[in-house]
Amino acid sequence: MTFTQKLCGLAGATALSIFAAVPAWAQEAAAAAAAAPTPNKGDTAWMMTSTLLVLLMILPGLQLFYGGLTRSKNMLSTMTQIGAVAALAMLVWVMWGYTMAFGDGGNAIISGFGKAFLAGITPDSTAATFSDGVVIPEYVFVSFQMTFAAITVALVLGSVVERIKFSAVMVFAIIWLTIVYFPIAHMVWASNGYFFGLGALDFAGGTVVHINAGVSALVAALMLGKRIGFPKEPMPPHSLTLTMVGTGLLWVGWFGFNAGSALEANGSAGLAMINTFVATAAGGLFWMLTERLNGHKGSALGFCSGIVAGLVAVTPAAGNSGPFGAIVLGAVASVVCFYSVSFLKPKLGYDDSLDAFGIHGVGGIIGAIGTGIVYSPSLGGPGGDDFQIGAQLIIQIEAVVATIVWASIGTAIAIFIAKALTGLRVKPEVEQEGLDLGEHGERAYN
Amino acid sequence: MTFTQKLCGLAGATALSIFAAVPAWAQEAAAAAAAAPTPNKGDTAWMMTSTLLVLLMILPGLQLFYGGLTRSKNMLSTMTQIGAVAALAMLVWVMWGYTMAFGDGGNAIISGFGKAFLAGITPDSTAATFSDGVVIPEYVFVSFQMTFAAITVALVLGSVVERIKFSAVMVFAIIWLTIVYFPIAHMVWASNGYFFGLGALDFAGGTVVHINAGVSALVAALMLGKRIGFPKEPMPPHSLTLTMVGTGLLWVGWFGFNAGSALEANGSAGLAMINTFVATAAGGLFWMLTERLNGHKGSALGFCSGIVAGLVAVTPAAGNSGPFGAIVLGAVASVVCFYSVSFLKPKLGYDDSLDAFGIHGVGGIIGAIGTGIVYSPSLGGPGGDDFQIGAQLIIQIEAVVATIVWASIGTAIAIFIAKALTGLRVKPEVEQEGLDLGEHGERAYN
Amino acid sequence: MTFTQKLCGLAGATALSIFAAVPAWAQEAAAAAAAAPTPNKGDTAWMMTSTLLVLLMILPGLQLFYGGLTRSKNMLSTMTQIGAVAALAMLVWVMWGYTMAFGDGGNAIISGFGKAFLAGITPDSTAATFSDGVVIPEYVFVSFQMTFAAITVALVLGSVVERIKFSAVMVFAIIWLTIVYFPIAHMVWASNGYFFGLGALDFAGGTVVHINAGVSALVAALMLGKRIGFPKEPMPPHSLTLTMVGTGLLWVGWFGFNAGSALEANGSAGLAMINTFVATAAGGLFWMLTERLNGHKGSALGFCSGIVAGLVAVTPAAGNSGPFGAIVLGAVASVVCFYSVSFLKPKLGYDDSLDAFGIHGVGGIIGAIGTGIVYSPSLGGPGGDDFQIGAQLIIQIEAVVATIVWASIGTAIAIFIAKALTGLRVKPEVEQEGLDLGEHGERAYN
Amino acid sequence: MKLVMAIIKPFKLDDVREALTGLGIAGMTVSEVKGFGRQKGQTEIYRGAEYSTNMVPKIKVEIVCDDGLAPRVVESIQQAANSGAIGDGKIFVLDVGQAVRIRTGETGETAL
Amino acid sequence: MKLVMAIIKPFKLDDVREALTGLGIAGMTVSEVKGFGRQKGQTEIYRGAEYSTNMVPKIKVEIVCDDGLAPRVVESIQQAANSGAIGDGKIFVLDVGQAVRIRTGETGETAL
Amino acid sequence: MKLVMAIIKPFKLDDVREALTGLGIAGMTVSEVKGFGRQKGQTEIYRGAEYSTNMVPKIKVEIVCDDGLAPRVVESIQQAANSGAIGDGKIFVLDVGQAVRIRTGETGETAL
Ligand SMILES: Nc1ncnc2c1ncn2[C@@H]1O[C@H](COP(=O)(O)OP(=O)(O)O)[C@@H](O)[C@H]1O
Ligand SMILES: Nc1ncnc2c1ncn2[C@@H]1O[C@H](COP(=O)(O)OP(=O)(O)O)[C@@H](O)[C@H]1O
Ligand SMILES: Nc1ncnc2c1ncn2[C@@H]1O[C@H](COP(=O)(O)OP(=O)(O)O)[C@@H](O)[C@H]1O
Repeated sequence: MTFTQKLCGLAGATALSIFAAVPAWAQEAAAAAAAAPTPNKGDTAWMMTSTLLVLLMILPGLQLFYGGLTRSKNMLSTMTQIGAVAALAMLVWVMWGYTMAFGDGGNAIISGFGKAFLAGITPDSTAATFSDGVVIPEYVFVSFQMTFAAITVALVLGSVVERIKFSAVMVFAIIWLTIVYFPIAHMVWASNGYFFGLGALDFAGGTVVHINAGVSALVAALMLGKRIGFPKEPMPPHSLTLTMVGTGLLWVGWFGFNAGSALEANGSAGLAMINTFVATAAGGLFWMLTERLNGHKGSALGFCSGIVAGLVAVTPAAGNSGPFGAIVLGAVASVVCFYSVSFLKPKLGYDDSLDAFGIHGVGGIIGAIGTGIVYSPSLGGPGGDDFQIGAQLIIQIEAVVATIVWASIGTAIAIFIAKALTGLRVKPEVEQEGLDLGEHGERAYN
Repeated sequence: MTFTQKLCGLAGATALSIFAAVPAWAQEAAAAAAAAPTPNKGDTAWMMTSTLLVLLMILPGLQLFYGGLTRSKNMLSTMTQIGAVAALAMLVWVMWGYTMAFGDGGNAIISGFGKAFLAGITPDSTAATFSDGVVIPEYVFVSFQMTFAAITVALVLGSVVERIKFSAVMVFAIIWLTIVYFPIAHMVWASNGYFFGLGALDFAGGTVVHINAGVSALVAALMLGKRIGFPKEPMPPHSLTLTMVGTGLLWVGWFGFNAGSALEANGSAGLAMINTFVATAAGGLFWMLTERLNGHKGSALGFCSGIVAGLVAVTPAAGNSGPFGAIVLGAVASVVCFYSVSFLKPKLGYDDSLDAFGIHGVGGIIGAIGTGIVYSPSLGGPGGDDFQIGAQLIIQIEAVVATIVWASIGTAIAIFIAKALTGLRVKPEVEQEGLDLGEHGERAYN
Repeated sequence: MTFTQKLCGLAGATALSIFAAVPAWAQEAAAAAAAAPTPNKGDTAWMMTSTLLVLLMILPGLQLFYGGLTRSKNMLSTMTQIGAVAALAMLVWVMWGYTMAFGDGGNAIISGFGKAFLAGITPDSTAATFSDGVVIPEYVFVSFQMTFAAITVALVLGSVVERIKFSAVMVFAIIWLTIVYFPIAHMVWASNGYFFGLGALDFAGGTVVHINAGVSALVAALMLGKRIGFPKEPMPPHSLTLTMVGTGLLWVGWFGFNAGSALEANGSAGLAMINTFVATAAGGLFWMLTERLNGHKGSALGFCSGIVAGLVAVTPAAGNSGPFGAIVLGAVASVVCFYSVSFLKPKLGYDDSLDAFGIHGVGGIIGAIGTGIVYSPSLGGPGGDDFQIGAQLIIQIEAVVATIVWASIGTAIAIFIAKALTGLRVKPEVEQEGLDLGEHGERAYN
Repeated sequence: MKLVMAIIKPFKLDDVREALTGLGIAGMTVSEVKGFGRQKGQTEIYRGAEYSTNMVPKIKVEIVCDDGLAPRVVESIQQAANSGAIGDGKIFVLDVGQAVRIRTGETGETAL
Repeated sequence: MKLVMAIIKPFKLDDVREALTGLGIAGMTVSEVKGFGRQKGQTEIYRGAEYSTNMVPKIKVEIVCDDGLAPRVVESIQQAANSGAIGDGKIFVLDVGQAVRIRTGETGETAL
Repeated sequence: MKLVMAIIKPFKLDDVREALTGLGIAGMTVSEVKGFGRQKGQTEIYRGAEYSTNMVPKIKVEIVCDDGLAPRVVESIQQAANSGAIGDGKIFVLDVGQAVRIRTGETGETAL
């Protein structure tokens, strides 16, 4: 059975599995009430904090990072799309998202529907962590994972802002979350998930969040078409100040992402923390350095871009690397993303407004594959003595390719439906005058 | 004894009780040193984090949310009034606020004065939580509750900015905190408090903070009069970008408010957390939806307003509701606040500059009353099997009405004194040119 | 042996000690693996949170606080210098910083080099706290202390922005951290450090961070020279709004600094927390009051400056004072800093662009010396009954003077080298047109 | 045709616009400027550095109208923008040789 | 010499600049203004408060050129800035008595 | 009366204002503009997208003065604003038909 065959099998199985999972509903809800160990309050405190850190990444972090890069006439549109899509994702999550990704039972692609509408969850329910006998309150786990879904769909918007309709964003989000995000989250993180079973390493969501969002963004941008005037007309960021603020908040919040993914307040979280510091620092500085080596000035936007590239790359590796492996990973991702954004994009000519693909997609791929390398104990990683780079690399690449294929197809479907229902793109006059006035009837600045 | 009589009795008793409480001073200080269980460090960590989250709501959260809505000539004035009033509240709190609200002894309206100037509190003192034998360091409890006092008085300013004197704000704050906030906080949260005794449900301060602030804001705005030019002259928000940033920070910080009010890092905090996510998400989206249904565009400011309305409404219900009860509560509050702000306010013609009443007051009332409904186990709430909606609703409404009356009278007194001492309102020229230059001698932007 | 002699001895010993420490390398790495008690997860959660709070102080806190005070043409330059220098400090920290400050062995001035490149540290390594048998994961301790190094070097930039080259900043940072920051951090905080041995009180880094940064800033500003047009040409802050936002974030983040320095989630952290609230509140209000007493309007920038002065002053005293001692300290520091910035600076005529010396230096000195007073149990401080103000004051002053001398000499060397390698200062045309375009090729606002 | 250029206080813009609409003026162009004159700005103090800004925010209104209407335009503005306080501003009148409406290419007074 | 002052739609600036460069115009000065005219602004609603802004963002372009070139400048702008929609703007032409290049002190048409 | 309109480099504004005050000029109006001319802007690069901005920030100063003073106003500005570098700007002089002080209704040169 070739890898391609496996993939097709997987994809085909989804439609089936969605239905197959439904009957299990009732029994599982009952099972959820079984006796469980008590959560440690230190873990609970840390996981609640981490959850809020991820929320901070979205509002106002990503809103500012993305918003600062748009033209002022589209500022509110960008911020509102991000905010509203995150809110929508939260509601979808408690309705059918959580159960699809982390409900009991199900198969390698999605879980059972027994926890739809959070059925059976009480303040006393608990969710398992990576350590035996260590649990956290399930509501906290639901919340933590909820913020991941919310930020991932918001990240996708980076490639389509300044021209996509607000209503199209809403429709797209519902479908995309359902057919792309929830299954991939299940496959990577659920104990019966497909990639999890393969042994793919993804500490905090390099595939689920970044490759997924980046590739989906590229597909969406291609289907939507370029902004009027791109690339002839200059479209400078209206406030790099705000982008820099967003960058800072993303960095701070990302520790919820990365160190929070340890699910405990322990040494592993500490490792994820230091890695998230140094990989990011390296990312920021190496982008500026690469600019210098290419004859430009080291730029503020370069620093910000490198910070994000470093963060993206270290995400799957956060608890799976030593600090110096992380530094190398951050630096390499930053340099490659620089070239992808500065040379590849202009060459290919697609209009990824805010480089969601060029940074999250490309950086995510480097991070996911690089994790298979830096995990090695010979490079200071936490892998066991029997760790084999070659074998792990194959698994990592499999997970990456599968995610790319799955995200591409799913996004195409979601954009297609959004187009059918809403028309997808604003009128040229609205695009000209700005989506703030045209879509929301307001100006960002008066 | 009718309800009105009870209220008058309560009010009358205050003057007396303030003095009656004083003699108890010495004895209580001694009692505070008694042996106590050791705080759990996870709880302590979470409560310190929660405290900071509430601070983040004020500076820079509320400063940005409110400031962005003012005209640029009043930006610094708005931010400085909020910041300075919060600072003042902190000093007042450690002097006589904490002891009035949470000191030992006292009566149903205020506590004893034994902890004035934090007398007798040491790093080893502890404060009780809702679980038997679970305590947190008292300094942390003092700090946590301090931020509640600080934000509540800052919220009131939303209706009076752009015309009230800085000095008037300072005087008002001292009096209002003393005669309105501290007694109400005591009545609702202290174990010997009046509403607490009645069994009123208020998880995180729907009455104490939001109804209280909203109603006080309305009274203050009415006494102060309209801004020159209102409503003829357009007064568009000078930076909805900043308002959106403030909204994000408010949401993030509000978890300190709501999940922090569990006083422990446990499943109840987890429930408050998920409710604060979904009620708010529903609030944001339903405001935009209501705008659409009224023939307008869904707006960025609408999204922000809905977020805050949702947050306000879920505050009393945070740990007293299931997630779907919370969603309904957030949605309903958002829709009602939309109408109150868009139709009721123009009709009544008062000038509540930033809609402190229209959102905090109205949303708070809906939340407080709604909590009596969603608490019901039949609606997924955590109430016991013997819970009776009808009886609880009466208690909730009693608490609401009493808070409204108390806040109105107290605010009237406080504004009256502030007017006598400072003149209350800036000169027309200063209002014309902006309070930034006139009151602070600076410009926000150069 | 006079105090001056001691100082020279200290300074002289450094060069030696740096090398002397090297041979110890191998043995110590081995020792680090010894059995250790398990970290409490509540402490770990709190320390991770604290670490992020300090990061929040830098990005975006200090970036906004400083950036808002510069002219818009230098906004990105200011933010990028702060961000990049922080990133650089993190990389230097894991390479040779941590081991120099907190490695095993070494002498009174620096530690051994056994932990260079974090050799021997694993997720299971732990670091001691102030309580016997209480430890936290070493990676968390490394991260926490890393943020202190990062913010301190960023603070220094406050006096030199708007004219110093980006490359000069990078070179300066590497040298300054190595010869100034790491030794002083070791002397104050390591158990075998010189000032630690003397018994100097510095809870969260009054000397290490603030006096150090402030004095270094002054020396750097003097060596660099004034901005073109200073003081004739008006150079008003381009956005006090952003400065106010930065102030709020600094305050929030500073709790990581101060309450985090307890290294545990306990009552001592709670004491540091309440002190950091009230000293700061007093600082903000007293600056405005002093403005009024000097015939000016109470200003927004005054409020912000007072907040920072209060924070600086309470830093060494955070866990070493009662709340009312902290209030006095914050108020005194605020008033003195007001005079230093408003009268002393114009008189002396140096150009400390953003008053890094006037606030961090002066406020730090007041805080460090004042800590020797408010520690006294007779003033509500946590000192033992045998505490003697006089003796303690001498120790405090010794530590202050030594820090001033060390920082001055080290800064002079670092600036000298930076000048030799990079030219230090941008060309007049670049200064005229702004460093954003000249150094980074971008504009902050389009 | 005449170009009437008025420098007024910002908060008077609405009154001026209404007065002109009353005259039948269908268009005008407005910009934010800073004025230097008898009216001095407020003194701003930032950490001890005192700036007596002598620049005061003003609004410049430009109206092109036919020669006959010009005196009435000037008069209306003078009345509407008058607050009696120093700094109320100035009105200047210049000759305009030609006017073109971009959309239609019409010229002269019909272009206004 | 003439001062050609054109009020155009912001997104037409690039086209106008190119058209003028084609004519050999070496310099111009541009500012952001707000226009009041037949074209009405969008209605903005903030929490129920409805503002029908009758001010629309426009760009003012000012070019000083010699008398002979002026008609062609006007024509080029009229064509480049034309989108056929209401609000395309106006072009006004005024007489200029003198021009000086600050750097060299040259005067008259050589100063342009 | 004359309208002297000068386009200068921003950092020269203070010098120009001082020079004019020296001449006894009591008022002027200042606005922020962008200039296109021989002086090219810096190249800005944002993630590989290169913009050679040909717009440079400038300040426009407008002074109305009586005919006799105009030449000296022009001369003072030319000297004060001169840095010898490309892009120092231009001075244009236009005729003004009428001037009115809004506060008092005074007209002509007494209005200035
Ligand atoms: N000679 C002038 N040329 C151009 N603008 C002027 C002149 N004099 C005054 N102004 C403008 O008119 C405004 C008002 O003038 P000012 O002298 O302050 O008060 P007033 O018009 O009441 O005498 C100034 O701020 C400036 O913008
Ligand atoms: N009489 C006028 N004086 C000065 N500017 C004018 C005048 N009339 C119109 N304008 C400017 O021209 C712009 C376009 O005019 P408008 O009436 O909206 O459309 P159109 O030019 O297509 O008829 C206006 O926004 C305003 O800036
Ligand atoms: N023909 C023109 N009409 C209007 N403004 C002009 C003209 N030529 C130049 N300017 C203005 O003068 C400024 C300086 O001109 P530039 O050609 O760059 O340098 P210089 O004046 O030293 O020759 C330009 O930025 C522009 O604002």
